[in-house]
Amino acid sequence: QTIGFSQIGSESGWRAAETTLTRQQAEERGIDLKFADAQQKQENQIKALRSFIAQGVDAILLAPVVATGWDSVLEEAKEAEIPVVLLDRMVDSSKDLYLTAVGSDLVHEGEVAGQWLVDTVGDEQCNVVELQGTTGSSPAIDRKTGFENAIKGHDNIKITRSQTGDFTRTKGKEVMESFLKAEGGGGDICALYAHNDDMAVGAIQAIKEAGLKPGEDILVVSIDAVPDIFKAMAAGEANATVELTPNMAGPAFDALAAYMKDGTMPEKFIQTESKLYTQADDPQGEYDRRKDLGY
Amino acid sequence: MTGLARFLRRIAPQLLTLAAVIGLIALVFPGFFQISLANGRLFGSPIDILNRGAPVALLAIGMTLVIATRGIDLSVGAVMAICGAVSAWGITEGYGLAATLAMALAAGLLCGLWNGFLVAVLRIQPIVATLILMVAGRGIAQLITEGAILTFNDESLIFFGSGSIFAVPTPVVIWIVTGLLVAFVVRRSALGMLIEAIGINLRASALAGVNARVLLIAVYMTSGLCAALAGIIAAADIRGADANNAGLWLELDAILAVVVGGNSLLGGRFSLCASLIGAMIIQAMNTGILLSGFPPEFNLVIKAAIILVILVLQSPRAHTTMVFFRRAPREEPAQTRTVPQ
Amino acid sequence: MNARLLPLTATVVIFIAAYAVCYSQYPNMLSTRVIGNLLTDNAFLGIAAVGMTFVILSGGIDLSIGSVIAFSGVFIAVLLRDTGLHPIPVFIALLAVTTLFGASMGAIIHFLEMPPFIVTLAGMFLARGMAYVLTIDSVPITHAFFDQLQGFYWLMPGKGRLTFIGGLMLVTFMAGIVLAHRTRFGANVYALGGGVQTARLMGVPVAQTTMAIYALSGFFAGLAGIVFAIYTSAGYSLATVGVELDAIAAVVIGGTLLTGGSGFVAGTLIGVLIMGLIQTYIVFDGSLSSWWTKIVIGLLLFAFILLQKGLVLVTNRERTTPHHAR
Amino acid sequence: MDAVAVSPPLLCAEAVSKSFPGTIALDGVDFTLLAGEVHALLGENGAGKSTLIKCLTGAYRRDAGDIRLEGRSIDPRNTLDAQRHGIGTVYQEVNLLPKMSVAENLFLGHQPMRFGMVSGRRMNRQARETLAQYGMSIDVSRSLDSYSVAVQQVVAIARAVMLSGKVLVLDEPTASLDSHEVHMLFDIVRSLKERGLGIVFISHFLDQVFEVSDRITVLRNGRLVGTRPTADLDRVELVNMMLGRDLEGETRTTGRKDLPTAEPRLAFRGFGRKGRITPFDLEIRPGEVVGMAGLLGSGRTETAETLFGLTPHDTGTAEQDGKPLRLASPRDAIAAGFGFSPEDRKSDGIIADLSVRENIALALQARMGWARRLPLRQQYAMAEDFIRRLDIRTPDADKPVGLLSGGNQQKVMLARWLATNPVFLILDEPTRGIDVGAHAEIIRLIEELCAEGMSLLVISSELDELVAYSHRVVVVRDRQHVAELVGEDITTGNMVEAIAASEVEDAA
Ligand SMILES: Nc1ncnc2c1ncn2[C@@H]1O[C@H](COP(=O)(O)OP(=O)(O)OP(=O)(O)O)[C@@H](O)[C@H]1O
Ligand SMILES: Nc1ncnc2c1ncn2[C@@H]1O[C@H](COP(=O)(O)OP(=O)(O)OP(=O)(O)O)[C@@H](O)[C@H]1O
Ligand SMILES: [Mg+2]
Ligand SMILES: [Mg+2]
Repeated sequence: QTIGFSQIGSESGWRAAETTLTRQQAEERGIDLKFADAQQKQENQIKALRSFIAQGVDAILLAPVVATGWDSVLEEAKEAEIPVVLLDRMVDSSKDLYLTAVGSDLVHEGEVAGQWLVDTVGDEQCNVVELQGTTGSSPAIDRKTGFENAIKGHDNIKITRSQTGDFTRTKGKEVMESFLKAEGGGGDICALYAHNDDMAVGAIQAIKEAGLKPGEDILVVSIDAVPDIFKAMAAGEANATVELTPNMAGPAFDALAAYMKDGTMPEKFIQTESKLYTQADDPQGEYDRRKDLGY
Repeated sequence: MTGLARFLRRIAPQLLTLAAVIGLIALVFPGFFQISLANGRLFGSPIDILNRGAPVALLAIGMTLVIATRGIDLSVGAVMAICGAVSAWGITEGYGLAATLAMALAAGLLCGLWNGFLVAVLRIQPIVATLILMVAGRGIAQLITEGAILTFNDESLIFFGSGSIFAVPTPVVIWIVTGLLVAFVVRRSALGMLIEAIGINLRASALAGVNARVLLIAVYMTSGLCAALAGIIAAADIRGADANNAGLWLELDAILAVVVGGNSLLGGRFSLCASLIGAMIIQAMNTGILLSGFPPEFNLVIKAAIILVILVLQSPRAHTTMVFFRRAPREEPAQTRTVPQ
Repeated sequence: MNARLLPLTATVVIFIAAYAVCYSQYPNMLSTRVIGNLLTDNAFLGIAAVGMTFVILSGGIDLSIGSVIAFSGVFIAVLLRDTGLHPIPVFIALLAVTTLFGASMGAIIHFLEMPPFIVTLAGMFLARGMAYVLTIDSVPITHAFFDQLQGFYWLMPGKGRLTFIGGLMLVTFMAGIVLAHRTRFGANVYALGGGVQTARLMGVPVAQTTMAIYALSGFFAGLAGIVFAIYTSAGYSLATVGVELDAIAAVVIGGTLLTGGSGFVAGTLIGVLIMGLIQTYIVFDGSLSSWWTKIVIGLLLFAFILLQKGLVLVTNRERTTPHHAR
Repeated sequence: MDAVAVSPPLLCAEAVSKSFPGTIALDGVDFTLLAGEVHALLGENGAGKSTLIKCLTGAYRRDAGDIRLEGRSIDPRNTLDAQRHGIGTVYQEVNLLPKMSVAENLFLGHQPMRFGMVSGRRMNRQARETLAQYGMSIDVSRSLDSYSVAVQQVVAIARAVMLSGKVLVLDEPTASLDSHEVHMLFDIVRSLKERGLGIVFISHFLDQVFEVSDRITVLRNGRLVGTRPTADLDRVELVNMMLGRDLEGETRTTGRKDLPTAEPRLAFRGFGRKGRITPFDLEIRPGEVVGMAGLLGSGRTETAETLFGLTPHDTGTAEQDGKPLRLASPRDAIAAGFGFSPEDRKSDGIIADLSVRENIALALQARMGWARRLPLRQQYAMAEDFIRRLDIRTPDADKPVGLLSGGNQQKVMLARWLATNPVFLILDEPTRGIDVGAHAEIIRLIEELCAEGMSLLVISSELDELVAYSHRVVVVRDRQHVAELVGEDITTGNMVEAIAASEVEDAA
C-alpha cells in the first residue's frame, strides 16, 4: 500500500515531530509512505498532490499550509478515486472532496489558553502582551481569535501589545525585549500569551535577562506542548501550555484502513484533544516522555 | 583633504540617516533613551539595537567585501543556520567550548570556500552560485539538528549570546571588534585596494597580476566566517540551534545594510564602517517598528516606506533631480565599466 | 551553429537528458498527465519568469514579483468578495495597478539612480505589506467565471490536461519571444544589458526603456497573480514567498546571464520546466526527508548549472577560439 | 573665405563652457562647421576635444553656450535627440554592445521592420552590404566581441555614417586602424563630404589630418586657440598651436643601428598556440626594442597575449637567461619580470573607479603581494613622479582614472608597468590616442628604457614610429611571423613590402 504525504515543511520542531510520528506510524503498519516536503509553499503542495495522483498512490495525507485553494486538485484526486485525509489543519473546500480531517480546533486552543488565564488571575487587573504567529497564517489568526473570545467579558484582562514573532524563538525573544522596554521595563506586564511554545521559550529568556522572573512576575501561557516548554515549566518559568498532538497520522491511518477494508465512512472531523498542561501536571515527566519524539 | 576628513565625509549621510531614524523612534516612543543596568548588563532600547543588530552587522562585514568584488552572497543566512547547528551539536556532544567554536568557524570557512570555489574557479555567477548553498544549506543545518531545535545549557557558549563584557552585551563586543579587525586588516594591507580593483575590472586586474582567484575565494571565506560568528551568536542567544529559522532572510537585510551604507552593488569602492552604520539603521528601524506598537500587518509597509525615504535621501541624484526633473540628462564619467564574465 | 544559441541548446539538451533519466527510473513520469501538470503547476512561475527575463536581460533584477503575485491574489479575492464586480474588470484594474507599480519602480531606478536590487526589495516589502493591509486572512474566490476558467482544459490522451493557465503560459512565452527578438523594444532591452552608458550613447531611450521593462515585469507578475488566483481559487497574503528566487533561478538555468545583455526568453521556459522536473522527481521518489529535499534541490541546481557550463565550454573549445572572445 | 560667406554654417557652437569638479574642460569655445567640409579638431590630450563633441551631441550637458544647427538653435538632451537632428557620432572609446551581434549593433534603434516586426534577415543582409563598403566581409550574426577592436571601430564608424544625415563626428576613429582601413574610411568621408555633410574629425595623426581635412580648429587647455584652413598651415605651425611651443626631435628613416650584443635575455622557441598564432621563434636581448608590424588581425596581439601567458602557449618553450621559464598565466609572466600594456585599455587596462595613484601602484602592489602595502607616501611620490615625467594631465593623483581623457589614461597604463621596473615590457599600441607632444615623449621614454637595459616588444600600426625606435622589426601576417628586419633594413618601405607580400601572392 502506497500513501502519499504532503507535509507543509519543517518550519518548527512541532512539525518535525509530526513528520517523524507519521513515518513511524506508517512503518508500523507496513505502509510505503511517499513523503513530500513543500517548504511552506502551497504551490509545492499542489504540485506534490498532482504528482501523487499521476503516480497512482492509494491514498493521500495532506497537511494544508492554508485553508483555501484546494478545490481543483482535490477534485482531481476524487476523479482518480484516491481518498484524501487532511492533517492538523482544515481546508474550506466542500466536505465530500476529502475523506476526513484529523486535527485540533485552533480557535479552541486559543480559548483554552485564554480560559486558563481568566481562571488564574481572577478579578485582578491584568495586562497581557501577545506574541502572534506569522502574520496571515491560520494558527496565528485562529489562536488570536480564540484567546480574545475567552477573555471577552473580563474587563480586567486587556491585551496591551500584540506583535508578530513569526513563530520563532529569536523573534519571540526580540519582540519580548521591546515589549519590556515599552511597558515600563516589564512592570506593567502581567501575562504573556504566545501563539506557540517556541516564541514563549525565547520570550522567557528575554524576561530573565531583564531581571524579572518569568512564571511569577509575568505569567506565561502558550500553545503546542513541545518538550522545551515542559522544561521551562519544571523550572517554574512557564505556567501553562495547550497540547497540540503531533500524532495526527495514527487516527488518519486507522480511518483509511477501515475505509479501504469495507468502505466505512469515518466522521468528517476527527478532533484531537486540546489538553491543558500546567506546572501541576508533572512537567518533568512530560518532558522525558516527549524529548525523543523528534521535536 | 586629510584621511580623517574624507572618512567623515564618506559616512556623514549614514550618520545623519541613523540620527533621523532614532529621532523618529524617540518621537513615537519617548522612553527610548533610558538605559539602566539589569543583571550586570546594560539594558535599554539603544542597547537592544546594538545587540539585536549584531547578526546583520556581522553579515554586513562579509557582504561588503563580497559586494566590493562585484559579487553577492545569498547564502549567509543558511551558513548562519549551519554554524549555529554545528555549535549546538558540538557542545551537546561534549566537545567543549574551544573545539565547538573551532568547528563552527571551520564550517563557516568551508561554506565560504565552496562559494568562492564556484565563483572564482567554476566562474558561476555569484548570485546563482550562492543560491545553491542558500537552498541546500538550510537542509544541511537541519540534517545536523534533525529538524528539531537543538537546545543546550552550556553557560560558556550561551555567554556569546546573552553574556556581557563590562556590562556590554557580548554580541555587541563581537561585531564591533570584528568590524574593527577586518577594517584594519583590509586597509592596512593592500587587500582593500586589490578587492576594489577586481570588483571594478576583473580582467584588467588579472592582467596587472592581481591574483583574483585567490582573492575572491578569500573574500567569500571571510563572508562565511562572519556568517559563522553571526550563527554562533544567534544560537547562543536562544540557547538552541533553530535550523529552519536562524538567519532566515537575513541575507537581504545584510545586502540592504551594505547599500544603505552607500556602497555600490556594482562593486568597487567600499566602506565597512558605513555598512555597519547601515546595519544599525536597519536594526533601529526594526526595533522602532516593534516599539511603536502598530499592528503587525503594517510592519512591511512601514519598512518599505522608510527604506524608500532613506534611499531617496541618500541618492546623490536626489537634489539634482528635484531641480532639473525634466531637463537634465546625466553627466557621467566617460567610462563605462566592463562586465566581468 | 550560431555561438550565441549555444547556452540555449545546452539547456534543451540537458532538459531532455534529465527527462530521460527520470523516465528510466519512473516510467510513469512520461505521461501526458505529468507533462500537463508540469505546465499547469508552473504556469504562474513561468509567466512571472518571462517578465523577470526581460529585467535580467536589461541588467536589472526584480525581487518584487513573488509579493506582487500574492498581492494580486488578495486584491482579486477581496474585490470579488466585497464588490459585485465581474472578474474581468477586476483583472484589468489589477493589471493596471501592477503595471503602474512596476513602472514606478523603474522610474525610481532610473531617475534616482538607485540599484534595482534595493528598489525592488522595497517593492517586495511594499507589495506584501499592501496585501496584509487588504486582509491577512486567506480569502476564497467563489465566482462562476473562475470555475469556468478552471474547468477549461483540453483532455489529452492519457488523461493529462492542458489547462487554460498552462496554455496561457505558453502563449505568454510566445509573446515574450516575439517581444524580445522581433521588436525595437527588445533590442533596446538587450542594449541596456550591454551597458547603460553605452546604450545611452548609442541613442537608446534609457528612461522609457527602463520604465517599460519594470512595467512589463509588473504586468507579467500581475498576470501570474491572476493565474495563481485561478490556480488556487483564493487570495492569500502569505502565498508565493520566494518565488522571485525561483524565477531568477529559472532564468539563469535557461542560459541568461545575470549581468544582462545575453540570453533567451525561450531558455527561461526550459529553465522553468527543469525546476518543475526536479520537484516532480523528488515527489516521485518520495523517500527524502525535509532536509534532504533541500540538499538535493540544491545539488541538482548545481548539477544543471555545471552541466550547462561544461557543455558550453566543451563545444566552444571544439570550434576555433575567436579572437578576444571572452 | 568665400565659401564661408556663401554657405551658412551647418553647425555652430558659441561660447560653449563645461566644467567638471576640479577641471574646466571647456572655457567659452566657439566652433563652426560648414556643410561639405571636413573639419579637424586638434589638441593635446585632455585639451577638451572629446568634451566639446560630447556637448555638441547631447552626451554631456553644457554649462553655457549656444548650439545652432542650420541657423536654428538646438538643444540636444541626449544622443538620441542628436541622432534625430541628423548628427551621427563615433565616440572615442568604442561604444558598442559587445554581446550583441555586429548587425544588431549597426542597426540598433533603426532596425529594418517588416509587418511591424524587426526583420533579422534583412538586417543581416543590409549589415553585410554596409560593411562591404569598408572592405570587410565578416559574419555579421556573430557577437561583436568575437572581433577585434579594429573591427569594432569600423562597425562604430559604419553605424555613425548611417545615422548622420547632416553631421558626422569622428573622435579618433583611426586610432586602431591600419593604413589600408584608414584609406577606406577617407574615401567614405570624401564621398559624404561631396553629399554636403559636415564632418568633424579628431585625430592625433597629423598626416591624416593634412590628408583629409579642409579646416583645423585647435584647442588647448579647454580654450580655443584658433581655426585655420588646412592649406594655410604647415606641420610645425600646427604643432606649435597645439602645444604652445615647438617640438624638437629628429626623425629617423631607418631603424637603429646600435644593436645590442649581449646574450639574449629571453628566448622563445617554437612558441605558439593552436588557432591563435603559428609557432614562432623569438629572441630578445637586454636593451633591445623589437617592433612588431602587421595588418589588423594579423596576429600581433595574439603573439603578445601568448607571450604574456594570457592565452598560454601550447607548443614550444621559453627560456630566461638560459633557464626554462614557465608561462602558463599572466602571474607567471609577471613573476618573471614581464609587463604588458594591452591594446584595449578600456576593458583590459584601466580600473576606471580607482584613482590615478592606485592605478599606477596596482601592478607593483600585486607583485609585492597583498600583505605588504606600499606606504601611501611612497605611492603618492611614485604617482606624482610619473604624472610629471609622462605629463599626465590630471588635477591630482586622486582623480579616478576613468575621468581622465583617453590619451592620459594610456599614459597611466604605461606608468603602471614602468613602476614595476620590468625586464621585459610588451606594449600593444602604446601610442594609441596620444598627442604629438606625448608621442615624442613616449618614444624618448622607450629609448631611455632600453638604454637602461629593459627589453621591449612594441606593437604599433604606425610604421614611422616603429622605424624611430626599433632595433628589429618582426612582420606578422596571417597569424604567422613572416619576416624580420634588422637595423638599417628597417624602413617603412621594407615593412610595407613584407606586409603586402601576401596580397601579391593572393593576387597571383
Ligand atoms: N566626466 C568627467 N569628469 C571629470 N573630468 C572629466 C570628465 N570628462 C573629461 N574630464 C576632464 O576634462 C578634460 C578634457 O577631457 P577630454 O576627454 O575632452 O580631452 P581630449 O581632448 O579628448 O583628450 P584625448 O586626446 O586624450 O582624448 C580632461 O582634463 C579630463 O580629465
Ligand atoms: N578587415 C577585416 N575583415 C575581416 N576580419 C577582420 C578584419 N580585420 C580583423 N579581422 C578579424 O579580427 C581578428 C583579430 O584582429 P586583431 O586586429 O585584434 O588582430 P591582431 O593581430 O591583434 O591585430 P593587431 O595587428 O591590430 O594587433 C582577426 O582574426 C580577424 O578575424
Ligand atoms: Mg578625447
Ligand atoms: Mg591588436
